[in-house]
Amino acid sequence: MKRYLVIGSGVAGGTAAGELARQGHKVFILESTGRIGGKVLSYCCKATDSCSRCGVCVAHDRIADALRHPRVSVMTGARIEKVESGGRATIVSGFFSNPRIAHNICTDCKACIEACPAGSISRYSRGGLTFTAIDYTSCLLQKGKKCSACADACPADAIRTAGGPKRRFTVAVDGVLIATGHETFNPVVKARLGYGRLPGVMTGLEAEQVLSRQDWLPAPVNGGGGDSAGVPARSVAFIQCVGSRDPRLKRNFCSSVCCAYALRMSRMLKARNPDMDIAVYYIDIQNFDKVFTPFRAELDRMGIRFVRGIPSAVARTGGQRLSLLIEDPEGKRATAEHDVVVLSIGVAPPEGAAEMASLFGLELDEFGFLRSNLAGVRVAGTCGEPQGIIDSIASARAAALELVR
Amino acid sequence: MKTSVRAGQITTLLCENSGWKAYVEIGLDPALQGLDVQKIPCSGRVDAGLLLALLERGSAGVLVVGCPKDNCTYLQGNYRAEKRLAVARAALREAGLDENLVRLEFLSSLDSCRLRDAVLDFKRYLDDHSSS
Amino acid sequence: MTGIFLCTCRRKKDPSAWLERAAKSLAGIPFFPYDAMCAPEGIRFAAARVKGEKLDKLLLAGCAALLHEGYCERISRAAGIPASGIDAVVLPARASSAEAVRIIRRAHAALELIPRFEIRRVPLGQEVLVVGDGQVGAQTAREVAALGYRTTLIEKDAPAACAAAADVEILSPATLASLDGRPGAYTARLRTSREGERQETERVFGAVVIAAGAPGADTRAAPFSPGRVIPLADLEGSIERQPRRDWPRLVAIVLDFCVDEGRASTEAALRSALAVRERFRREVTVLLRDVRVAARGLEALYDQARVAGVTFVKHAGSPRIRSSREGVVVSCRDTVLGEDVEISCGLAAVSVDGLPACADPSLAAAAGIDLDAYGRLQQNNVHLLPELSNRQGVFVIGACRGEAYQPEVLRDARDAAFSVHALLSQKILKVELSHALVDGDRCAVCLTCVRVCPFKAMRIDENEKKADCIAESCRRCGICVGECPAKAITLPAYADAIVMARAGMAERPTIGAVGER
Amino acid sequence: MITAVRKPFAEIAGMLAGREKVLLLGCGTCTTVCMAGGEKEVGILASTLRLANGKEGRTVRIDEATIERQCDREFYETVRGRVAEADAVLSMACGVGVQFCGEVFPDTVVLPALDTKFYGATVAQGVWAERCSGCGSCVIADFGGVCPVTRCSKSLLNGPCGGSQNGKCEVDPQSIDCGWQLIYDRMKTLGQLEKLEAVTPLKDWSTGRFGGPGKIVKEDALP
Repeated sequence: MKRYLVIGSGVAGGTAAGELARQGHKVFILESTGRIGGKVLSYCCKATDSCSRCGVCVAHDRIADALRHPRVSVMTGARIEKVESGGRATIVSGFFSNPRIAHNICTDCKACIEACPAGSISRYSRGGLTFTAIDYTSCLLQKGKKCSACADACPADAIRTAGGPKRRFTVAVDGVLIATGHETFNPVVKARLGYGRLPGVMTGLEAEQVLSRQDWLPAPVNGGGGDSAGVPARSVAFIQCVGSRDPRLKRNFCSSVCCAYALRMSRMLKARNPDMDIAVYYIDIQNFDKVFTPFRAELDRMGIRFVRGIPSAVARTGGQRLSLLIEDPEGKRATAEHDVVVLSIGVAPPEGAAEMASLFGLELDEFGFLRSNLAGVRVAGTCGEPQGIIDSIASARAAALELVR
Repeated sequence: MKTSVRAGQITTLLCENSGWKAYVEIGLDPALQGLDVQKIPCSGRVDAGLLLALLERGSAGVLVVGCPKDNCTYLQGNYRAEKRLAVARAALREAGLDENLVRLEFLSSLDSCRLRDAVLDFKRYLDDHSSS
Repeated sequence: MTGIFLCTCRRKKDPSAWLERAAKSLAGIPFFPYDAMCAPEGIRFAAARVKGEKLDKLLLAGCAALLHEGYCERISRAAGIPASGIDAVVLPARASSAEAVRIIRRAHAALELIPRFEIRRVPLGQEVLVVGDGQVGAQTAREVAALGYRTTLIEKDAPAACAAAADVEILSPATLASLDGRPGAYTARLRTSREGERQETERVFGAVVIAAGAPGADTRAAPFSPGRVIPLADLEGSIERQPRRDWPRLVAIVLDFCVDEGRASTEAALRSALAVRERFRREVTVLLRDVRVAARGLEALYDQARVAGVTFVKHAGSPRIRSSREGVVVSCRDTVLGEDVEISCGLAAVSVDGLPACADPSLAAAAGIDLDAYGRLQQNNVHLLPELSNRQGVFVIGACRGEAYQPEVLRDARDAAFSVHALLSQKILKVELSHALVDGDRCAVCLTCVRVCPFKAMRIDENEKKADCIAESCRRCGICVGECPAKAITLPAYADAIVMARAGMAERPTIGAVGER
Repeated sequence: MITAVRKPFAEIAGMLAGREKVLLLGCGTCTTVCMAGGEKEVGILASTLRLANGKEGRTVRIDEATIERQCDREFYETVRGRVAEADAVLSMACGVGVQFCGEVFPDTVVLPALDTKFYGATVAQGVWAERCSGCGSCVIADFGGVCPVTRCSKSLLNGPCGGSQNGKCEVDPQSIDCGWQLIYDRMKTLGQLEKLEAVTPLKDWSTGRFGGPGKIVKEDALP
C-alpha cells in the first residue's frame, strides 16, 4: 500500500483518488473550498432521448466512487504551505479547515444542516453523488466564534472540529497528483458583449447551471437577468470563442470545451423546444465526438443555425431583445436579434497555479497552465491543459499509472 | 365518468443507472408518493410479457425509465427496451386497449426534475384516459 | 430470515398506536423499529440484530436516505450481508400504518424471493496480450510489462517495427483469430505464419489491449492520381525529396473531404503547408471545413501559417476535385465569403483521414468487439470512453477506435495500462453468482442470447447442449432474459416473480378473464 | 427448422369467439427458435387475449402451457389434464403440431395460432429464409449446393427464366435473389460450371407433395 496526495476534488482528482484507493492505496484529497466536486457539479446533462456524451453523469459516478471509499480522506478548506522532498517521499504540509466532514462516514442524515446557526452547511445530491458541503466564508468557527453545532449534532461523528478553525497537517506521500481544475474567462473584459450589463447575456457556465434544473433558458423579462423564473427564451445565440483564440488578450489558444458544450446544449434545447431559434456564432467548430460528422449533421437537420463570424457587440433593442452586431457575407454590418445570448467562455488556468508551480517546482506554460517534469508529481485535468470531462478522466488515470509504477 | 387513477396502481420500473439514481434524490417528493417504484438493473430487462402481465394483474399503467440512448451502461439495453415496448403497445392495440398504458422515457441520472415531470405527466395521462 | 428495520425518525409525532398496529400486522416477521436507521447507531443496531436473530436479509423502510448506494454499502459491510440481500423502501411521510404495512409487505415478499448468492473466487491471469505494434501498441506493451505482467505483442505485418521493451514477447506476423472466455482468462487463438506456413496456437491472457491502428480509408472516395492528387501523408515525403523547381505555383491541401477530421490532420496540414511555403516559396491554400486547434500549440501553429502567407478556405463540407489542363481544380462553397469558389492548382493533397473508413471487420469479429457508426472499434457510448470495450478486460485504444493525436498517444497507452492493472492487480476476482441462469429444460439452443448479449457472456455448452452464462462476463443487465423466446433465462435478483411481488401482484398468471384489481 | 409467424390477432380472436376455456399451447422446438410460438410468445398472446376479453367484459379462461414438441405424442402427457379442462386448444406450433395435437386429443377442438411458412434457416438474428421445399428427392448435389426447387421462384431446373435481372427475381426484385444467379455464382466459386452444361431431366415430383401425403416407415426403427 502506498500513500498519495491528490490536490483538487473535481473530475480528474476524484477519478484518480477513487482508482488509486480501489487498488489498495491510501489517498488524501486536498480541496481548497468546502465543497467537493469542482465545476462539473454545476453542469447539466445534455442528452435528449439520446446521449451526447458530455460525460457529466460519468464524472458524478467517478467522484461518488472516491468519496465513498474508506481509504479516501478529504481535507477541505485546505492550503499547502510547504513541500519538501523526503527521500523517495514527498512531504507536504499546510492546513485544512474545520469543521471537516468525513464523507465516507457521513450518512446524509442532514442533522448538521439543521443545526448550523449560520446556515453554512448545504447538501449536494444529484446523479448518485450525495455529500454535505460547508461554506467556510460564513461558518462561525471560521469567523473566530466558538461553535461546534454541526459536530455536536452529527450522530455519525462524521464532523470534526478538533484543532480549531485551521488545523495543520503534514503528510508524507509516495506521489502527488495536481488536479486543481480551471477558472473560466471573465467576459466582463470584453465589455462590448454586454455581460453583466445587459439582461439576457449569460455565460456558458451560467447556462449550464440553469439547464441543470430545467430544460429552457429564461428570457429577460422586465429587466430580470439570469434568474430561472420567467418565460422561456424563444431565440438563443451562442457566441463561441469568448476569451479563446484571442491574441489581444494573450489567450491565443483554443479552450477545447466550448464547442462541445455549446453544441450539445443547443441540441438539447432544440430537441426540447423544436420551435426555438438557435444560432451558433463561431470561428471554427472543433471536432469533439467520437463519431462527429453525423452528430453535426443532426444539428443541421434540427435547424440549428451555424453563423461563421463572432459578433463584435451586443446591444439592447427597444423591446426586451438583444441585438448582435455581425458582419454579413459581403462584409457589411448587419444585426441579428435574439432573446438570450450565451457567451461560450473559455478555460483559464486555475487560481493559484503560479503558487502551486513554485511550491512543487513545476513549470507554467505561456498561458499559465501547469506542467510537471518531476517523477513523483503529476498534473491531470484542466489545470494542465483545457480539456473535456472524458479527457480529464483519461489524463487522471494516465497520471495515476505513472504514480503507481 | 372519469376517476382518478390511484397512484399505487401505477408501476414505474427504473433503470438503476439512471431513473433510479434520479429517484433517490427526490424519493420524498409528494408527486412520487405511493407509486409502485421498482429498481431494475437496466431498461433492457423489461419485456413485453412482463409489461402485459403487470397490466393484466391490475397495474393502471407502466412507466419504464431507461438511460438516454448511447448512455446505457449495458450498451444495448435501452434500444432493446424500445423494441419491446413496441411489442407491448402492439399487443395493447390488438386487445382494444390504449397503447399508451406503457411508456418509455429516456433520462439520465442527473435529471431528477425530468423524472418528476415524466411521472406527473404519465399520472395526468392515465387520469385523463381512465374510464370506468 | 428477513428482518424489517423501520426508521421512525420522521414519525416522532405518530402515536405509538401506529407502531403497534404495524407490528401487529407484521406479526411473524422480525420487525425492528429504530429512531435513526441512517445514523451509525442505526447501522450498528441492525448489525447486532442480524447477529442476534440470525437474519440473512434486511429490509429497510423509511426515507429516501436509505436508498443511497453508499448507505447500502455501509450497512452491508457492518451486517455482513451482501448488497443483493438488502432492500429499502420509502414510506410516505403521512402514511397510515396500513399503508406502510402494505408497502413493507410487498417489498418483504419480493426480498424473500431473492436467493442467497454464493461468491466464486477466480484467479486472474497475469499475462497480457497487446494487438498492434504501432506507437500506441508498443507504448502500451512497455507500460504493461513495466508493471510486471508477462506481455505478448502481436503484429499482423512482418516484421514488427516496434522496439518494445526487452521483456515483451513479440509475435509477427500474427493475427488474432478468436477470443473466448472471461476476464482474467481469455483464450486467444493466434494465427502466425512462418515461411509461408500457417500455424494456430491457443494462448490464455488475463487481459487484452487492442491498438491495431487506423482502419484503412476508402481511397476511391477521392480522385487520387500520381503527381496531381496525392494523399496528404505523401506530401510530407515530397517535401523531403522534391527539388524546388518541381513544385507547382499553387499547392492545395484538402481536409474534411467527406468526414470531419481532428487535430492530427490539422497539425499535419499546417506543418506541410508551412514547409512548402517557407522552403519552396509556393502558394499554399488549405481547404478545410474548420480549423481544428483544440490542443496545446495548435493555435500558434495556425497563426504562424497565416503569417507565412498560407491561405485558408473554409468549405461547407464535401469539396469536389477534378483534373484540368493546368492541373487540378478544387471547388467548394466558401463559408466565409458565402460563395462557391474554384481553386486551380498544380497539386492537391487530400488527407485520407477525411475519407470514409473501410474498416476491416475481421479483427472486431475475432475479438468480439462492437463497432461505431464509422466502422471503428468501440461503440460511441459515454461509459466506454475512452478505452473500455463491450468485453470486460478487453481494452481498445489508438487510431483503431478514434483519432490518435500524437501528444495523446502516450496518455492513451497509460490509460489502457492502468485499466489492465486495475483489473489484474486484484489477482483474484470475487464474483457473486447472481448472473443470468439458463434453465436447460426450457432452452431451445436457439442462440438468441449468444447473439444479443452485448458482453459475450453467453455461450453454448456443447456437453449440456444448452446456453450457458459466464458469471465473470455477465453484467446482470437482463437483456437476454427479455429476449429468450423460451423464457429459459432468469436474472435471479430480478425475476418476473420478484417484480410481481414488489408490485403486490399474484405471481401466477391470472387464468381468469379480468386481472385481479 | 419449420418456420411460422403468428396470425393476425383479429383472426385468432375470431376463431376463439364463443370459447370459454382456452389453452394456449406453445411448442418448445421449431416455433420457439423462430420466435413465433415459444413460451415467451405464448405469454404475450395469452396476456393480450385476457386483456382483450377483460376489456369486452367476457369471462374467458385463458390457460397457457408449452411443451417440448407438439409432433410427438409423449410430450402431451404433462398437459393432458389441462387440455381436458379446455374447450379449445390454441396451438402455437406449426401445422404439424396443430394437427397432431388434434390426433392426440380427438375430442378437443385444436386451432392454429400461427401461419406455418417454410423450412428455413436463421440467416441473421431475427431473419429466417426458406432453404428447402421437401420435394423428396434432393438434387442439390448437381447445383453447387443451392436448391433450384426452393431458391428459384419457379423451381426451374435448367437455368433461369427471362425474369432474372441484375441477380434478382422478377417475382420481387427488391427482396428475392435469382436462385439461378446463386447457383451460377456458387458453382463458379467451386469450379463446377461445366456441370451446368448437362441437361437435367424432368423431375419426378411424386416423391414430394404431388404424390399425396408422405409417409416414412423405417423398418429397423420399428419396435
